[in-house]
Amino acid sequence: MIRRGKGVGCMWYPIGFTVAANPSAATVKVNEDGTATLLTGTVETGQGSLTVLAQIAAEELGVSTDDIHVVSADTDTTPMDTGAIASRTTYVTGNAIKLAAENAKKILFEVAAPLLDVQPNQLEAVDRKIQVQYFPQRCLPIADVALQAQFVMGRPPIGSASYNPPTVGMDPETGQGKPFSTYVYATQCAEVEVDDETGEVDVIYMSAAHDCGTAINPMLVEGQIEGGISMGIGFALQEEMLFDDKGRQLNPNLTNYIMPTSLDMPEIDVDIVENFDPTGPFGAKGVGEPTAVPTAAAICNAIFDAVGVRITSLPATAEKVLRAIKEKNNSEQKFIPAAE
Amino acid sequence: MKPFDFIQPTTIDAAILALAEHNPNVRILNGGTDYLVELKHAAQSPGVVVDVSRLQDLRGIEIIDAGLRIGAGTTHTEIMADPLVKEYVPAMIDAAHTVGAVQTRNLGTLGGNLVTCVPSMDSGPTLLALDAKVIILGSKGTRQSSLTDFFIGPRRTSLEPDELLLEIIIPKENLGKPASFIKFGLRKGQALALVNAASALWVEGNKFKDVRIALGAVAPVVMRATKAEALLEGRVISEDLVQEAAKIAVGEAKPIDDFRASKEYRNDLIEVGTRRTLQAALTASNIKN
Amino acid sequence: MVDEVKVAEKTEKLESLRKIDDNLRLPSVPERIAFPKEIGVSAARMQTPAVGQRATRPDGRMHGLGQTKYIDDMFFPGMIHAKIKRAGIAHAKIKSIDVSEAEKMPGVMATLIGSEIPVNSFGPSLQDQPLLADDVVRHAGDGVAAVAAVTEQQALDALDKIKIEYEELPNVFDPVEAMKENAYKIHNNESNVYATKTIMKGDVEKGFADSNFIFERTFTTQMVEHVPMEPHASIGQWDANGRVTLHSSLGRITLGRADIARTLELPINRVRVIATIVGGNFGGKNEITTEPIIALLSKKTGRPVKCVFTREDEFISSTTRHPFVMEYKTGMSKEGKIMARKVRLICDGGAYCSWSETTLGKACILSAGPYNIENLHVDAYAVYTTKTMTGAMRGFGAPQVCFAYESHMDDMAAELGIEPLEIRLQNAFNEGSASPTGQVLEAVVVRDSLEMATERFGWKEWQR
Amino acid sequence: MTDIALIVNGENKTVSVPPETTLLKMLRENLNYTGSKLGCDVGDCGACTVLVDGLAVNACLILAAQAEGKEVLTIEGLSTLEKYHPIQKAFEDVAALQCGFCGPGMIMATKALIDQDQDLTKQEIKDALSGNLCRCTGYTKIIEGVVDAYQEITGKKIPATKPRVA
Repeated sequence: MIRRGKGVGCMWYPIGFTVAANPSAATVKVNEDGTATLLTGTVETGQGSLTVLAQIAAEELGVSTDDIHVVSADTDTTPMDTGAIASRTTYVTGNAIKLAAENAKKILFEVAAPLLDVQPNQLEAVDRKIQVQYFPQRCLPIADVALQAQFVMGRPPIGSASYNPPTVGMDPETGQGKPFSTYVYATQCAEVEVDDETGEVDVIYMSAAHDCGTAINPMLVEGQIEGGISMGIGFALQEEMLFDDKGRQLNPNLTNYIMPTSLDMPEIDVDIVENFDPTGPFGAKGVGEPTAVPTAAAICNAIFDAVGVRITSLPATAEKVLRAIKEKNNSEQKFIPAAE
Repeated sequence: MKPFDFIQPTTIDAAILALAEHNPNVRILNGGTDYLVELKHAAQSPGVVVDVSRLQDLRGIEIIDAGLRIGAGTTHTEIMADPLVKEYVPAMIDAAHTVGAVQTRNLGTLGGNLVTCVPSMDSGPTLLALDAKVIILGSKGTRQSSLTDFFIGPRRTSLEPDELLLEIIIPKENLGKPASFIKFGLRKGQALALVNAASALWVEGNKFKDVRIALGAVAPVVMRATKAEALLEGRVISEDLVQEAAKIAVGEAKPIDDFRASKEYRNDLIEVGTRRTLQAALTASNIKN
Repeated sequence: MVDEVKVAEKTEKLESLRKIDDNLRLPSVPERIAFPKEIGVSAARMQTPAVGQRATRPDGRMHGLGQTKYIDDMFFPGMIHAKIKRAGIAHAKIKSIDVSEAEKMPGVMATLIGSEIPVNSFGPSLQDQPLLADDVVRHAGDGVAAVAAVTEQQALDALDKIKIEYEELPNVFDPVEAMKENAYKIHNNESNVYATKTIMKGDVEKGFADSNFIFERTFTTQMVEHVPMEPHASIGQWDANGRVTLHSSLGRITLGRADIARTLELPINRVRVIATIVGGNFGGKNEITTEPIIALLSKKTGRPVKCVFTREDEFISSTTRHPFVMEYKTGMSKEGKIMARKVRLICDGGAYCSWSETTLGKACILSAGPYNIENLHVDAYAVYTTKTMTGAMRGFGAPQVCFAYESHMDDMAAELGIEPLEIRLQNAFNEGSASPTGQVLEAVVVRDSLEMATERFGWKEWQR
Repeated sequence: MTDIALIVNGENKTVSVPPETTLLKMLRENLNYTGSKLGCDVGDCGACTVLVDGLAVNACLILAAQAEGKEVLTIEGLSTLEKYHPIQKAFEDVAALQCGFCGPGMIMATKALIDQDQDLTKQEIKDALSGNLCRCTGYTKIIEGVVDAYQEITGKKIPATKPRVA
């Protein structure tokens, strides 16, 4: 018989390394037509970080994402970066890029200010223009300013900067300290169907609400969450490296190491929790890792809700679930008083 | 892959000649979804590989006097799309559908699945439940074999190195026989069977007739649960009887304990699989009538 | 039955194909690179302000067109292929390695063993891992020798000819066993425990004493592989100035470069790492693997050397997710407030430290969950075992502890008769809550996320 | 060595390779079509999916010689200089691909599916892609991309999945 259940899993997760320095540096070069090139030492590993970082640089310079070209991942040409790890790219590298773009923008403002007859601190960069705050009618195209800066003033608008999240070391005895600059929060809910004769668990639906501060690119945030859920489902139900008694892996291949296929994925609804972190670039934090964190918890709680068994050892394979169901049935039978 | 000599005959006769000439250092390649994997891991070259994937005569599905003939080189995809299969042996479509994924089914052949003879093969149980025969051609001539005789052990069949599996025939009397296939794997897509099962039966009046139960991945080769069949034969159909047969089937199987599943769990699946396929075959029978 | 017509047609077609191509055979015609000349850009990429836009990815377009060059898609003139011999034995002393037969195999251009590597150790926190084991093998996937040959198959064939004499050492697979005093010490240290973390907040014993109910449960999790679709790959090219350029699937190039320079005893400016695009990381490509090995093979042969992991290499020799044993004890008030929690975490650290220390630290801090707990005590241990090493993987210990604390939460909710959502809302962090390490938390949205996810789910209306 | 004559992406080719060469190896190394990826080499991951005479197959599980005389279509043959293929466009628009390694295989499997010209459901799409493993996306946006491409190419609609609790 198919039994349905619902479960919830809630989590918190930090951004960046635990106490240890994990800096990023960046350089933003504004070209003479107002487009820009961004140099970063981070590596695109699929999450779309280069697009998100371009969006951050673009926002700071008041241009569009497409106006930014990103050069990355070459130690000879790009500045230091701790790398695509610890959900830190948007927050740490993003902050470095925002600061670098700010420095390049400063040059543009200094060049534009006399042309617009104001002080540099009265200017803002919006819609590919450098304009006077609260008096946007007075403006210059960013391209004109960049050209002026480079060829007339002899000041190429290039900015470099670095960022390292501020932390406070942990007390070795008590662990008290401020190991991370910021955290994100998330909840996922799972609906499952459990076949109580075979123990097979079918995750049919998941909802996920994740905080990532400002979502720089909601489409890519959704992609991270959906991908994290698939990894979470594998962790919850299927995946396990198995070894023989000599310590050699029994399933070192994708035939026998069971990871989710398209058929194993549920329908997913993703919500991004509105939040703004003042320490992040435009309020952003990160989303990479947390997406895979609460899935197994939500699924196991849904199994518990469906058939009343608590799986304490992952993965919750069909075999384990069935064994737990049988044990539960046996122990319940034992407690039935003889008189009844 | 270790180097080998490669022959691509254009006729069946040429293929048989090539097999005879290079016997025993010769292997047949068709879809390759299993054999190429084996070759990639092999420590030794097979010598000569004879590719029969171009032989059109090995393919095709048609009704002949003896029953439904399926060429050994017919792919799982072709089986799934075939109107004759759909009409006469729809359980084969369910079985073919569970073989690997689309890419595997487009290359993999029914004959290849049988010849490879892994205990968890997905084509075996349904064909065994329908008493399918195989036709084999060798340099000494043609022979016919039941699947029970054909399957010898894990990755071992009665096929000699110089023989070619030509076709699979589902006997005329079993065309349209209500049948059902089920497979339990570790996930929904691209799964290897932990246990698979097929049942075929006629209903005469309110009684079971000619019940066949076949189980896969529970013994060295795909097997019949003959005691369970015998229990049902000629008896009045009831849920309890089906349940009892399923329990008996468990006793007949000899599943292994491995990292994919324990023996105990496989036994549980045998019981559920036997029961569910019998029930589904009964339902199919009701719909038919 | 033979369909003569069909066969004939086929042959004719083949012949005509051959003839047409004869004309092409002499001058080599470069392959057509098929991409549309003019593709527009999505509106979202053109928009200002840029933040918040669903901007499409320029790299995504390249992926879809098949134009992205991953490491394995790069070929350099004269390039040869390297393969790594794996120990296949979990724990043993290496008595001798003989590569002489392998060197005589067809196509083989060079071999490399651990003792030829200038500094044969690396690791992000403890440098306890050899690039190629030269003294002791500590897990079955440990590399013991490398071969560079003209073709991959030749390199593989040569691996079989490498002779290694081992003296088996005791295996320790279970982290709990490995912690015991009498357990065999895998790294000759005083203990197999190589990292410990503690968090103490409030007074746990008093908290338990004040509780109405005490719940205890032990949870365990398994070893998991990252399974990036692109296996680890790198190409090394040594040049005349003694500089090495490595195209690599490494996810953190700056620190990787430092590790590579250290192992090769080269100044950092003589190492260039180019990562292009990584075909999936998830933490698994945050460490160097074969880069120094192929750098040295390139130096030996004067050729570009490529090494691509087989899927099996990927499983047995790259890092994995830590299995955890998690003992939870929680005191609850009868209203469902968490009064105190004590947690003991044992993290199976595998054969080498890798990112275990970081994983342990995060797991330790996060193990209480996003809940206000005044009295908390967490002890955490990372332990060597003779299994595939465990390292960074998406979540650094968080999925493990989250599985434990959230399962535990529902257990307690069921016992106390409180609805799972309610018990969470009752205990969740608020704005300004103090974390287990005493950090004041800001912009806390645990409750918002709980409410949003459950509302979207239809939690309250949901019927079985 | 065997001489193999075949059509790749609409062009006639003759290649001379050892018989044990897989179609994948030949495409990547002899013809420089590196769009098809080697992810597992045993037909589990689908990253090497190409079309042979219109059928999706794992190029790692077919010998080059078995493709003789056949028409092979790889990811490089999908778009032309003039036209961006709707599947590739749909995948780009919804950010279906993340690391992209599974992408060419996914797109070729999708092409084979849509070419069959049948009325599709979401479940059938999932089934058709179950031979292509992806670790980044959870398949969700990929399926979204397939749905968009299918609707764009065929003008048909995928039946909506039934809504959840009211």
